[in-house]
Amino acid sequence: MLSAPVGALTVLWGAATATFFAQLALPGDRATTILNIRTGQAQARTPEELAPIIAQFGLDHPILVQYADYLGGLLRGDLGTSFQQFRPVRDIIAEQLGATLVLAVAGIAAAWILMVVWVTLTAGRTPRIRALGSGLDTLVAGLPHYWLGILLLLVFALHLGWFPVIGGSSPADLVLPALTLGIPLAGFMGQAVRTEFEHALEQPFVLSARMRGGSDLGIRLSHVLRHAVLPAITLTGWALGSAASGAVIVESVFSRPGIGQTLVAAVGSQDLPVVTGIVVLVALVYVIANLLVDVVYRLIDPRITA
Amino acid sequence: MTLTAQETASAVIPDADAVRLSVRGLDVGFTGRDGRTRSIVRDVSFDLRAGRCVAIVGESGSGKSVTARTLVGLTGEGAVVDAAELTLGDVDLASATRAEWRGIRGRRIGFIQQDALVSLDPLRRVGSEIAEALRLHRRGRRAHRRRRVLDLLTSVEVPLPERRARQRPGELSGGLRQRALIASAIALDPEVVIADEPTTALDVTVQAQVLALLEDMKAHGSAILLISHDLSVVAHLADEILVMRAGDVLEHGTTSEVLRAPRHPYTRALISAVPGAHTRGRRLAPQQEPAPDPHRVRPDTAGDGPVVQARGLVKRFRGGLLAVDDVSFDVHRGETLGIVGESGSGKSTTARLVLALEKADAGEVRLLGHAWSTASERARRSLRRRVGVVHQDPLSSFDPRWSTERILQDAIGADAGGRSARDRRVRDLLAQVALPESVRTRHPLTLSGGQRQRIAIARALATSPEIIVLDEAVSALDVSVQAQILDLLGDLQREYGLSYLFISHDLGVIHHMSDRVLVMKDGVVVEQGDADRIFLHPAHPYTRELIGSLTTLENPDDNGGAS
Amino acid sequence: AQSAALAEGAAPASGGTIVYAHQQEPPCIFGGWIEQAYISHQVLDSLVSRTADGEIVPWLAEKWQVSDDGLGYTLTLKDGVEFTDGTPVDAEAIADNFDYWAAGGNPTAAVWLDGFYESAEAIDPRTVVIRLSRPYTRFLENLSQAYFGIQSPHALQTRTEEENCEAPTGSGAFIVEEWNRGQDVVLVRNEDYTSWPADAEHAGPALVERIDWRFVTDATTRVAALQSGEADLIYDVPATSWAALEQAGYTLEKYVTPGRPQQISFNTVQGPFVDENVRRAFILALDREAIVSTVGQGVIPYEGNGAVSRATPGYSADAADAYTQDITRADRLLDEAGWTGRDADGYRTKGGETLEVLLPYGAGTIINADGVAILQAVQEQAKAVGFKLDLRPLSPAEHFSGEFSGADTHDLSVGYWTSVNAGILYINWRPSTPEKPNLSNSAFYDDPELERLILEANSESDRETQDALYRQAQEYIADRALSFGLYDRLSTLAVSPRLQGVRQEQSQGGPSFHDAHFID
Amino acid sequence: MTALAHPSPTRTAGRIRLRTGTALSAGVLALFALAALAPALLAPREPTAQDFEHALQPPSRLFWFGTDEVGRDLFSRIVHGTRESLLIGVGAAGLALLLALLLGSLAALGGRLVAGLASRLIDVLLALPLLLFALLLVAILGPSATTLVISVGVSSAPGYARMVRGQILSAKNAGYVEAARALGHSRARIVGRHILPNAMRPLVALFTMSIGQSIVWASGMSFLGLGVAPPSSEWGALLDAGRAHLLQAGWLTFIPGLVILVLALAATTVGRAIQEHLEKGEGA
Ligand SMILES: Nc1ncnc2c1ncn2[C@@H]1O[C@H](COP(=O)(O)OP(=O)(O)OP(=O)(O)O)[C@@H](O)[C@H]1O
Ligand SMILES: Nc1ncnc2c1ncn2[C@@H]1O[C@H](COP(=O)(O)OP(=O)(O)OP(=O)(O)O)[C@@H](O)[C@H]1O
Ligand SMILES: [Mg+2]
Ligand SMILES: [Mg+2]
Repeated sequence: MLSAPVGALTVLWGAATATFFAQLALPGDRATTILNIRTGQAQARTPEELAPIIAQFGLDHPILVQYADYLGGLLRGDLGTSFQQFRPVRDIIAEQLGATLVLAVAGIAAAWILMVVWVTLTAGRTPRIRALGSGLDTLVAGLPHYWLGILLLLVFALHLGWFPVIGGSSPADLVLPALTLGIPLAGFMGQAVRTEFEHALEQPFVLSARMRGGSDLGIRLSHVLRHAVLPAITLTGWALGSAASGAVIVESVFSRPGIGQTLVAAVGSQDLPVVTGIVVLVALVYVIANLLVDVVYRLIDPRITA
Repeated sequence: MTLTAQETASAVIPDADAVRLSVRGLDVGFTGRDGRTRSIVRDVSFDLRAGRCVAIVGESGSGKSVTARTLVGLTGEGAVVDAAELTLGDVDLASATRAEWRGIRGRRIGFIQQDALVSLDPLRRVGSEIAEALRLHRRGRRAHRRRRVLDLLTSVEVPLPERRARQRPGELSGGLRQRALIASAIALDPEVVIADEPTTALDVTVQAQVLALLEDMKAHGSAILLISHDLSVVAHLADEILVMRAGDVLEHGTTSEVLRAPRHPYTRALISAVPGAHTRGRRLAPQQEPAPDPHRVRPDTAGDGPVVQARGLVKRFRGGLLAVDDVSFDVHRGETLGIVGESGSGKSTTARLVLALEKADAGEVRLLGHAWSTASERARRSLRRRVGVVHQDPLSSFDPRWSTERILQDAIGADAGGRSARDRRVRDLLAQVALPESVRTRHPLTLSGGQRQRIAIARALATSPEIIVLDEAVSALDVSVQAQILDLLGDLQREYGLSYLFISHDLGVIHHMSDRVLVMKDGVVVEQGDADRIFLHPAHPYTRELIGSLTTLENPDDNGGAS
Repeated sequence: AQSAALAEGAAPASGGTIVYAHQQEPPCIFGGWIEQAYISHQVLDSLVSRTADGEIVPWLAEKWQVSDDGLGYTLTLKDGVEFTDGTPVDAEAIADNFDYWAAGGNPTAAVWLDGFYESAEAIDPRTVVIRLSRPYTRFLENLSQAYFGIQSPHALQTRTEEENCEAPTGSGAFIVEEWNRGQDVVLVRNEDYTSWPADAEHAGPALVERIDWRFVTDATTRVAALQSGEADLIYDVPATSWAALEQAGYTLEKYVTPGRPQQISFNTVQGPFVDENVRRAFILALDREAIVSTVGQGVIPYEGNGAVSRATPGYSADAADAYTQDITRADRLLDEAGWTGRDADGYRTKGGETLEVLLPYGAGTIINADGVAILQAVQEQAKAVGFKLDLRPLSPAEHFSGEFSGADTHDLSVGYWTSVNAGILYINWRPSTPEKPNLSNSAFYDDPELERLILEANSESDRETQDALYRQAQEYIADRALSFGLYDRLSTLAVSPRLQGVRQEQSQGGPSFHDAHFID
Repeated sequence: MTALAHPSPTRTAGRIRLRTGTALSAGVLALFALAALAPALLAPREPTAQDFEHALQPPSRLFWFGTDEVGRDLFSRIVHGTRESLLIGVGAAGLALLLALLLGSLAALGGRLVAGLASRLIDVLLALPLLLFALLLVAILGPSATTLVISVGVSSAPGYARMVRGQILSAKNAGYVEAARALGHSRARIVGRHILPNAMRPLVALFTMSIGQSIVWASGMSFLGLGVAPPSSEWGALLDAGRAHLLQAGWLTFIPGLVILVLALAATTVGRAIQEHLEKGEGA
């Protein structure tokens, strides 16, 4: 449905427009907020105080003109300049989105590994093991990120010292944040995959593979898994697309940079170009993630067409 | 079967008639959830010899597949297997370990599963499915395996093997899929081949090819266990026949003994229930009187004219496929029009056009003298109850949330009067299609294919229609039940003057039922006429080919030339 | 002057990187927010520095002279100091900075200059004269705040806003090397540093090579980072971790910020608190000291004074002690004020109207978790005398929009304002007039008498008299129950024993790393 | 006679276990319901009653779940917070599903234009970060349970809407719809009796699952300072408030987290059981 570039563009335009206008509903006056952030105070401001800021950012132009300017910039690939950081929004996002995507990809990878191992081991076994398997899926799917993150941090970083508490950008620093993000996701994917997995296990081709002399584990991995992973792929696309929102708590606990934090700060400081820019780029990630999902879908199940 | 030189060499049977697999006193049961063991198969004994074929026949659920699966140690979860003897050559299967079983499966025993169309992994290439057996048993390197796959596909007469090996099962027709499955089962030249219903759901032409293939394998020294519920199929291949019912072996003898001089009444019933040319106008099941339907009145035959009038129907699907091309026919009151043709020839599409479930690109259908295909759906709605339909895929035609009872009540609708009248009607309908009361509360999903098909028929009858479109309505039934249903349809027609549009790929059924026959190929009607005329004096070459490949019971001696 | 402070004995080991886990990340390094002051203090030198005992000592200004009328400040600059871009720190540069601040280059500095500053003029390369429109005795103290950090005018004029935001050019002990947004700012030693303040412990460039100024928002993570040795010191130590860290051998530093403490002021122009007695009753209902000592676990000091904190010169203990919990009196005052009825939940009513008051607060921005606990305790105690106190957390967007700062939006407002002296009173209590609105007056109490007191104090050159005037102003505020104190705002640090010489800079309490060094 | 011993794990044990699991979950839910309706029955103390003498007490016989920094009893607070938490969970899940049904049905059953617009809207909403929506909404409406319900509900709606659309589309093309048409049933009857009920089926499990998810989401909002106003003891807010004392009084964070987990687990388990029942039994 997003395969057409037109669809993708519509989504980007829609996201940008919705975000632009939604911010108009934010309380108070934008110039006041900008000034208050610069002083750390929260109070009303006099017109004299605000005049330079209004002039600087053209906040006195009619809103439609501002919108048209913004869209025009967007078409030229110019996302504008931050009201607070004075930097091009493109730079801000480039910096932060990368960090979030790295975390999201690592988290998704962790989720896949955990999910595949756990489902392969427990799906379609004795009722007791099956109950254990799906029970754990449900349990971890409901783990609050903060809770899980801080638990991992205290146990593995502080007490055992296996990983750093405040990481930088080395791979080891990514382990705990990725697990924090990945474990609940693994639970989610597990719930969906398990059903499919057990369904696929009962298909005649599985029996037919056994009749060729295949081993149980071999059949699970080489035949059954492939039939079961489609919902997990969808969830992966979703997780990638929603990384900005999903990772914000993890990033905060492990004090990593990230687009979510930037978004939170930008909404708080009414930094409209940053907010809109982030949303446009996040939507772009979403669109790309969906295109990838479609491609992977077709790789896994060639029966699926357009 | 074209064989490579190497295979021809190995095909020289070292010791013909040697016992490959021996079964004595096999009992199988399943332990249920309540912990009680239910006996499924009792006291089955037979020997599979090189170059010979043993067939097991019997109605659905009689334990044929269970017996077969037991021979490869895959009876199923909760199975309890007991046998006085169960040996494969020198191996005692009764004490085989998991690893030993894995070594036996595929290498010494090739198994062609019952559900051929879904027994290949739909996501993997056909080539790798076939190569899997080689890979699992470590036969050769990748390149060698690939060559072997192509040889195998060639040997099972798959055209363009290079291309087919790269395709996925879904891209292959049923017949090709069945052959690919056979190729994967015989990849390692197993000494024993088990073929469970290898021809069900195949067109007659393809069915004949598959049987020929098995015949060839037999000729090259394989010991074959053939399983079928269709006596006419086994008649040509088997040397010995076991007749099973409800887990018991009723009769065991050579093919000609069993077919010529059946000892057990069940076997006799089975033979006589096979529809065909010789059964036309006869009841197939020996029993009961025709059951009159009290809910029906005989329609007045005044205003005769065709009840269905189809003119120049054309249907083109997206992608340009011409599924139905200029099809015209009439169905008269009290008449059965049969439609035969290979898979994909446009039979179902024609039926759907007649039912106005699909919009024709050209042409018109008139129904009971009314404008039909050109009318609005609103206008059609009032007429719809006078046309019944049995869909080709009954399961998907039932709302999965609904029980049998609710499905039938929904079809009966308000016109059957009060609640108790409706309940009675449901019970009568179930009785008519020979279903037990107990299925009332069951969901179609939990019923067997045959039972589902009968519910679909009951639903079609529920509105007391004057015309019924039956698309493969009896294909999932075993002969005895099929006989009952065909008898029922015949009775209703005689009694109330119903008209049928009867679609089947089973020529015997068509010949048994139809007054007139329409032969379709690639969306075109190649021949149309009186049933006997078509079957006895086919005019079109395609019809001739079709009828030529028909296997019938009438010549049981004419079995494969191996022995 | 600085040579006196030179470390005697062995020179401390030089080099290494300090990992400092700070809480919040500002949008720019230099600006009017305290988070910016903390970090720009490392990069920019100010004209003067404030010592622990409140004395003003030379920094970029070597000496100074105040004219007799108190309106002219003649500052003599250190010789040969250069900004890190090579331009000299001369009188012209200082004058340019004053104009830059006043024009909004630093809005907080602008507020401090507002009403006093007139002009800055370079007399010769080393002499600059600042002219005030009215005397302001503690003017130089204000200049010790990092809002008044001196930047290279050349950099301000020639570089982009973005560059000046990311890496302001000063003459300080450290230079911004890199800012990994969302993670850390890396500061590198200014090898050519010559302008350390007079209260520095050693002469010469900073001892450590680098500072990794990390942003670690989660308090637990910060403490864990310190305990695991990944951070050498952390900012804002949670009260609950205080004792444990102290026991484990960490050095804990606490700086009580002068200026306005964490206080609650009443809306005196609308709602129930127009009535002075209702205001009094509210304060009397609370046992603030018990609340603060319970939640603060002895770490957070109770502050009764609603005008300035105990660390502020001229602090009035009397104003702080003006109210102690007296429920009987509170009840009586409310009865007298006509709030005699009770509704189903036990809240007082008058004419069918419930005694319901709204307190919005910036959640996570100015009120941290401890603060929220304290406010909830206040809520519970106010309930005992019949106040229905609604707490309304404000998201940062709401908070900074100023939407909840108007007189018609709330009954109570909570907040602090750091400052080095009681001059904050003028900012917080100057009456608002149509020509010269004062939107920082959160009680909306426009009283010329109070203004006169404060202005007189600000201009008074005799310390004793000045302090007395300031005290009078505080008591005036307490008497009228315009505002009451809750607790003192703290700047806290927990420092690893390996790291020595970290000072808390004495105008706002941030860390100062010039003297910091590792020991083995 | 030789006996082939096939591994035959008895299902019986598992079935009973599964049922006890469901029963246990149902019991837990009932307990939560009771806590929501009549918290005073279960809670030994007032949720806001302070006791400075007993601040930050670890769980004990007197204070089952310990006390917080002003000596409020965590157990009582959790019990009294149940109503709001359930309201958020059920409300957000319900709102999400309702919106999803609306959008999804429009996108699947509407005319060309309506369906196209609805589908695009779903796509755009999906592409917007949930967080933005939550942040904006809280900034506009202020933090409250209602805000949480709306923001969590609306932000999870588009994902569900897409599911609903898919479900309806596949139900629309199902054989039973055609069979119903062949029986002469009206379009309204077909949509009402077949398409919608069948499309709805997987939503039961989804609903119960998203109850837990919504509460988890709400706790995330509290983490970002966008939760409900104090002194509410909504669980997400409790979880977040405990953060400040994590190292010294971990129970203040871990117990509310556990409670959320237990609810999520119980709701999902019961939801699955209902779903299974619907799949087997007569559709409701
Ligand atoms: N794994 C199993 N567990 C329990 N019962 C089973 C199992 N497999 C088969 N059965 C039962 O054993 C009986 C025989 O089944 P089987 O599949 O052998 O029949 P069949 O003769 O092959 O029938 P069909 O012609 O329909 O294939 C049936 O009643 C079936 O329900
Ligand atoms: N909805 C559709 N869209 C596209 N192609 C279709 C559709 N329905 C049928 N076809 C194609 O039209 C052709 C005729 O199909 P039809 O179902 O009528 O065959 P049939 O004779 O009933 O075959 P079978 O015996 O397998 O049921 C086939 O090639 C089929 O793939
Ligand atoms: Mg079978
Ligand atoms: Mg068909």
